[in-house]
Amino acid sequence: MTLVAVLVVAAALIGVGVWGVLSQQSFVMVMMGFELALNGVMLAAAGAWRFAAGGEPKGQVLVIVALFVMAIEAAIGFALVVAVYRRRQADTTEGIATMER
Amino acid sequence: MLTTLVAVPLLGAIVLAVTPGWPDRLVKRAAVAVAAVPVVLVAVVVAGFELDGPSFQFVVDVDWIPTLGVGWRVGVDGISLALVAVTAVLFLAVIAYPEDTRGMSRQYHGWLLFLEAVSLGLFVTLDLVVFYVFFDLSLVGMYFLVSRWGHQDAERAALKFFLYTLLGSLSLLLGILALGLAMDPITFDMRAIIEAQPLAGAAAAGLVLLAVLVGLGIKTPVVPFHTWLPAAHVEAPATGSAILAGVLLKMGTYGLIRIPLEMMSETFQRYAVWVAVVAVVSILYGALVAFGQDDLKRRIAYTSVNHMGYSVLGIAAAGGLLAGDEAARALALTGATVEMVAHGLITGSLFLLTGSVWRRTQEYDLDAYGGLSSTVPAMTTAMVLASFASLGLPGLIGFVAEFQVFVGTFAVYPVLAAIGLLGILVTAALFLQLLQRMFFGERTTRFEDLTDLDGTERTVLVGLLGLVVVLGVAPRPMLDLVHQATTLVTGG
Amino acid sequence: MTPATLHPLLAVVVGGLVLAGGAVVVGALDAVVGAAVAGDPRPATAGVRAWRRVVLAWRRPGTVTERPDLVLWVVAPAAYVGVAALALAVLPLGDGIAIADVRTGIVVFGAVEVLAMVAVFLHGWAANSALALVGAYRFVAESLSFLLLSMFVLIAAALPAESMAFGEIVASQQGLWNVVRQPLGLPLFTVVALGTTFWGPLNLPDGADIATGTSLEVGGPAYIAWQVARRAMLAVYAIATSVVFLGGHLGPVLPGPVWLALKSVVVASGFVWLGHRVGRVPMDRFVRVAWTVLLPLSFLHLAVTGAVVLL
Amino acid sequence: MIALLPLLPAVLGVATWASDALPSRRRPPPSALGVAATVGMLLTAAIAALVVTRDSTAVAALGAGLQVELALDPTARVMALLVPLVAAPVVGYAAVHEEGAGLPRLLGMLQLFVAAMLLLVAAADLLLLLVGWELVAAASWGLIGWEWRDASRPARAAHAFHATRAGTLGLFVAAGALFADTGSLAFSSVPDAGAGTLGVVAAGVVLAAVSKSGQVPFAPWLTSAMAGPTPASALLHSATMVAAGAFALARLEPLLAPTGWFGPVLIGIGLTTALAGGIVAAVRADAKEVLAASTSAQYGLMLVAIGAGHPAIAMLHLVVHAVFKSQLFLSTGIAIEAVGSRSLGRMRLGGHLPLAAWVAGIGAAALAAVPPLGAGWTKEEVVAAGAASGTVVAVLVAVAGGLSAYYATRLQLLAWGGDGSGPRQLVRRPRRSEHAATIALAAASLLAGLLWVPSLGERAITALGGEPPTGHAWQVVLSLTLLALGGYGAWVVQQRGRIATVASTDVGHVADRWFGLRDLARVAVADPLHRSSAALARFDDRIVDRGVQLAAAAAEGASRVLRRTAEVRVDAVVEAVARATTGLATIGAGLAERGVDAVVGGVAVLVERAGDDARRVQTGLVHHQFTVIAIGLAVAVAAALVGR
Amino acid sequence: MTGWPVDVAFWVLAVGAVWFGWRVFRTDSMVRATFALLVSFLDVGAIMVLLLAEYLGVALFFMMAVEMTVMAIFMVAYMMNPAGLNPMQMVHQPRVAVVVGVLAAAGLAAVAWFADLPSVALVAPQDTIRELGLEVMGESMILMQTAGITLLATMIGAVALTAAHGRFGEATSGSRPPRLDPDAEPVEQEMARPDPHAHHGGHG
Repeated sequence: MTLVAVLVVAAALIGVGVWGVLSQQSFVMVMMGFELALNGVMLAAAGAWRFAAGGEPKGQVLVIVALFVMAIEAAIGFALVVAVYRRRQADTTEGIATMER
Repeated sequence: MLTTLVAVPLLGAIVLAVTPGWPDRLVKRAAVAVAAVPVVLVAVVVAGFELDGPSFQFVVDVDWIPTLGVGWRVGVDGISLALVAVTAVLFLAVIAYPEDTRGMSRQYHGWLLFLEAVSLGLFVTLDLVVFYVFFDLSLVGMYFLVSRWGHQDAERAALKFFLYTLLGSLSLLLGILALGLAMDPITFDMRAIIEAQPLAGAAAAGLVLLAVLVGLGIKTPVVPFHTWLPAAHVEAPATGSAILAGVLLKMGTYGLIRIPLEMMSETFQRYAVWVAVVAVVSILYGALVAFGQDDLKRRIAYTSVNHMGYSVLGIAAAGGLLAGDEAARALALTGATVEMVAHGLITGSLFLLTGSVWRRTQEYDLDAYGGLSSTVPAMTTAMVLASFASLGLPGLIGFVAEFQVFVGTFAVYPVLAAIGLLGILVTAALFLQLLQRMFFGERTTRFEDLTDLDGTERTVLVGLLGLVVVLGVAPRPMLDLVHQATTLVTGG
Repeated sequence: MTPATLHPLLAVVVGGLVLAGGAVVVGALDAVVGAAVAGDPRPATAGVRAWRRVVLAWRRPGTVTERPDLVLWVVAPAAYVGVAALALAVLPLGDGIAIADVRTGIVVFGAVEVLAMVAVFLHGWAANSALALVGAYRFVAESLSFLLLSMFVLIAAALPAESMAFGEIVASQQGLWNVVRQPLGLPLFTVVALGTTFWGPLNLPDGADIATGTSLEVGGPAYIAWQVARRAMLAVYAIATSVVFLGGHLGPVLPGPVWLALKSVVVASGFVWLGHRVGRVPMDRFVRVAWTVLLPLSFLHLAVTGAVVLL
Repeated sequence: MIALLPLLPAVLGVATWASDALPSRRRPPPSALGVAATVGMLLTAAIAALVVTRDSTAVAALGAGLQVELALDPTARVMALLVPLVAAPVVGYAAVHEEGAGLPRLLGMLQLFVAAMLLLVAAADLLLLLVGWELVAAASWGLIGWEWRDASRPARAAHAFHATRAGTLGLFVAAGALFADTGSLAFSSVPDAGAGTLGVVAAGVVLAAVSKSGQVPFAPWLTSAMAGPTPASALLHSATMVAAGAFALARLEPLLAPTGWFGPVLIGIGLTTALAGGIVAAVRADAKEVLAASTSAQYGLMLVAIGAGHPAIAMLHLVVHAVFKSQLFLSTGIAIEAVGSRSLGRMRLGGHLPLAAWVAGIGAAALAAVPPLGAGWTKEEVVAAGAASGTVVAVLVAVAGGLSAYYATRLQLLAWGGDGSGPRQLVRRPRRSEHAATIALAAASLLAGLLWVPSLGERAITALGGEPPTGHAWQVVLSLTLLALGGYGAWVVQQRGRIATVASTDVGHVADRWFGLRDLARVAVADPLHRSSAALARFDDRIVDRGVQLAAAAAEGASRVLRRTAEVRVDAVVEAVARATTGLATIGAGLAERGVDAVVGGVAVLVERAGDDARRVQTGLVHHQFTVIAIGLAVAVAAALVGR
Repeated sequence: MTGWPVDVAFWVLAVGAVWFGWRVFRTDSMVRATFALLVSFLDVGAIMVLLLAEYLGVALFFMMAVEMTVMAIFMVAYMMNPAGLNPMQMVHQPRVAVVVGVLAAAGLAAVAWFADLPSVALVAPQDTIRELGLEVMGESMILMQTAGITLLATMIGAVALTAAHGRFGEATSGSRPPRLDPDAEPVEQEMARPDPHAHHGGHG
């Protein structure tokens, strides 16, 4: 278990997340993609904290920040899903092509 | 003590904000009552202030963000105390003064109290970050005051004012950050920074100074950053203008004393002469442009540029040398401070008067008036007194300030001082002409039946102008108070 | 105190025994207390008679729904037991005896409650049946409303110990048990316990009004497994309660584990008694009370405790 | 004690003015006010006497390292006594002479005027001097603009205020220089100042004094100050406002003389004004303005005396001048009221008002410096003093004296001439108290004749701390001759009947307009000021402000353009290219053989696809935007890596 | 913690995390997808525990379990056949997505591999939790405060967005029924309002 190993795993998670974000039509699935990517980010941060930062507490704080981001993303994301569904009856990205203007 | 000073109006504002449905008269009374508290507190502070004591007194120091060295630090020296006093008084006057609140009495007084809290806070805080926060909050308060209760084109003027001065405050923020970060450990404690002079000799010091000067210069305002002033004043309600001119402008000059003069004295000294030049330009330019205005309020607004110019000149003179001529430089700085106080009281009352005029006639154009003095003797008397105070007649507070500024400056920049003197001449011209066009000569038929000042207006104006006279005849207490600080600042 | 751990193998054995035994004991208690409450002249025998019902249940076939999610259906009870085991692992069973008395004990415990929620949801979901899903939803709503509460209570318990490890928490009760020191703690935690095991008054997901909800479609061994899992969890909660509030293994004369066992049995019987005495709370009322009364209450509890600790 | 000197009249003045605010029935009658004011003035005079005898001083710290000092030196003592004594009859006169609503205001301001002047007199440092200086000017502004309904009067008041304030700047400079050098503002610290500072101080004081005393080039303001009511003019010209300049010079002369140029400059200015003022006075057709011009001329003489190093003599001349000039004004006031006009052409009142005529005659004689009146003696002394610094000076002073004789005679003949060519009946007959005031003053100037008694004159000079100049017979002869010539000339011209109309001749016209000085003031100062300020105001609105607005507009425009290009141009361009290429392809299909065709076609297809893809960027679909973001990030990272 | 068991555990968990992460987007059953994601999170959490960031790992369990449950409910609410009872494919630009994803992963991995990262090992064992606590309650207090405010704002914002009745009336006002086929213009009629006396028809 080395830093590189952790980071590679993280990279893989992020990659999968990005793939999901780009390929999925449903908002909820897109959000899951984001979550996965953030998952990788957190892993990377933790790894860096452990191996590269000598356990500097701020490293953990960084992870916590990532957690915050994820929570906020989820909350606002779901809220938007609901709102958009109410307004536009849309649950897929194609459903709101009107963002063009 | 000082914290209470800030808290009371703030609480008042909050209470007003959350309690709908009070009758307007009750709201007004409440607001006046709240605004009276700071005056009392200030009186207590002044009484308890030791003239031979340390520079900053009544200090309270509570950490807020220790890692950034930000904290709730309050304390006053002679300079800030004088400004706090005039702020408290002026706000009481303005709140008591009648104004058309368009049925939003609660919000109106709420915003006023909010502004009062912010202004007092700005003058008492000893922390640069808090200073900056208040600096910006004052914009917010003013913006709503102008845009909601202003005249026809208020929205635009307010926005212009807001954006323009916000720009300035951003530039100021850069400077503040530079100062705070230059400290080791990082702190924004004014006393510490003054002690350490962090940027002395630093390469970027010039740039930082420039940023700070621009920021404060816009707020003050000095030529050429003054163009937001007339617009805002003309559209603002009279009380708003009174606050804007009487208190908010002081934030600029006060900051000028605190930050460049005290915290970067070495750098400031290098560029002080240019500041002085700008000040002289403001003095003359402001006076001349004011003379060219046919709009009552614009004319008075531009005199602010002129008067603030005196103040800036004094400050520049005080910072013009690192050593030597202490007496003269202290005198100049005292003059600058007194000028702020004087301008606060005088221009405050002038704008309140314009408010009274506006509420009666809805007319700012001087040519529309004439011979009013027979119909509204009281208003005439008040206006004449205020005008003479503003043009620096001895025996009124304005003269005390200007005399000290010029006499003090003469030791450092004799030529500039001499040139600046011409401003006094133009000011005299423009005010006498103003009086002549409004109150003397043939009475215009249009305003046959003006009602004279009513009871409240009289009381308020008597209060303000009374101060103008008393402090002009017997300036000793005020001067001692201010001088205590200025001598320390100028190393006298 | 250094985190006490048993040897892995021993740990597995102990853990299994405690869970199984706990399940059995709870079941028996349930029957006995139930009988006693019902005024049965010979309640003691009720425990024995209970076995007959188990056998009946074993015979009862489950319904076959259309395209159920078989995997999850199997996973759910297992997960439920698993998390119960996880919870048990962080609880000290005696002085220095624990499967893994980790430093983050209470956080783990919190995670357990959440994962239990997941497990129950899956259990209700997998059947692909309306009432079961309703039960699942109910449980999610229910447990979302007491999760915070349980965290507050546990944190409050951790404050005097200045550690999140249950071992420390026990040690901190050397002089005075938390049940006295934090009077609000025990009742609130009881709510959590009954909620997580959807027992008695809080038996909303498996309630009769929705035809036994999540376990509607399951029968036979699966049903038994599910019920066993619940009882195991209740046992774990009984242990946890006595650890957190009743000084765990602390006690004179007798060895620690015995004390813990005694206390746990008492607590467990208390739970089942409540289960028989208190009627089921309607869903909406429970949620409202949980958010508007219990949660603030628990917060107050936490604040007070913190203040006390600081002073 | 000495503080009472300015304080008492100030309080009285405020009180008098405040009585205006009383309800009309409780308001005191004018007579009562007048009496009160007169008594007040006499009281002040008594205090002044006490102060002089007790020789009391006062020092007060103003804070901020400034302190003010009240003290009387011999020169100041004279003024301190003179001011209230002259003021007393004037205010009494005013109370009856000027009826009207604003009387309390007038009397109040007159007393404040006196108060300010006394403050100025008692000042022993530049700060107080400056304060008094300004207050006097402000009071005169109020007095001149007293009848504010006529718009021209406030304007003229402003003119006076500005003219003298321009001088005040000199005092500011002087104060600044003195403080910068010595750290103090007291007169006593002037000797410690370095040569340079001394020069600045002297220049400042001279500027201030010259402007105040209506000397060239500021002289015109005096005539425009005539817009004020007669009593105001009387006071303003005799003992208060105008006197301040000469007084200040006289008081500071010992301190400032060390700068070599001080004396000569004063002599130069003084002589110029004396002659110019004399000529102006000789041609003016407005009675009061004649007197105004004569005032300039007389003060010119005082400046000469000061410049020649004899402030004592200047002060004596100031005193006698104060007495007879105030008396002349009051008399002229009677005449003006009598005919309801200020034009000399209409008067000739000798027949109607013999008493007034005789009294006025005394004043005129004094103005003409006819022996044995005190004025005559002081003028002779001035001549003698001038002689000390050059025969030319003496001669020119004598000439000025001749001029004064001319215009004095002219005034007397035109205003009070006995022949019947006066008006049929009078608009208003003078009241007894008006006569009383004039007579009192006339008596005083007769009394001044005692100065001719050699021992008394000498003692007066020495009492003022000067020593009598050594005069020569030829000077006396010369000046008396010129005097006689002047008087005779005036008489002759009057016989020809052209005396009133001199102003209409060309040279007279020029002189009448102060030799273009007034126009100069307007053209060189006022108009440029107005024009520049108006221009600047426009500049400020149009340009300075516009800069900001332009910046804002520019930013907005830029952003709009960018957005449009981003949205429209890209698509348009791509499509255009695509279409063009397809077109090419189709054309090519006809001409070229398959290979080319294929290539072109392929290119066309590619470009079309490129166009489509490029447009997809604009779909506004979230996932497309995500894609773009991802790619952009990748590019950024790559750039960062490469750029490393 | 060190030694081969840790390495084994790490790789098992790592593979699990990625595998389940991939499954998320390849399964028809939305609920499965959700819980696959949860498992992926749990794996990462476990890895964190292995990394001695116990608190973070467990906290991750805690948070993600809750969040995924909610997510599952949303799935059921907003997705057609959440149970994946009949196979379906709701993807677009699949090739682009794959390419970008792979590129991203590869790029990051390359960076991780080739960049010479600092290596300051944690001096184990030390009480990382206590340190974290002190950090959070001390130096990073401002950060936490900020985060707290932000979360508050988030809650308010979420409620505001989802509230059925807002300051500006019904949340559904102005919304339109779904277009039946992708290309058609949306039907120009309002959704049916919850309130009874909305007499224009249409259904949402």
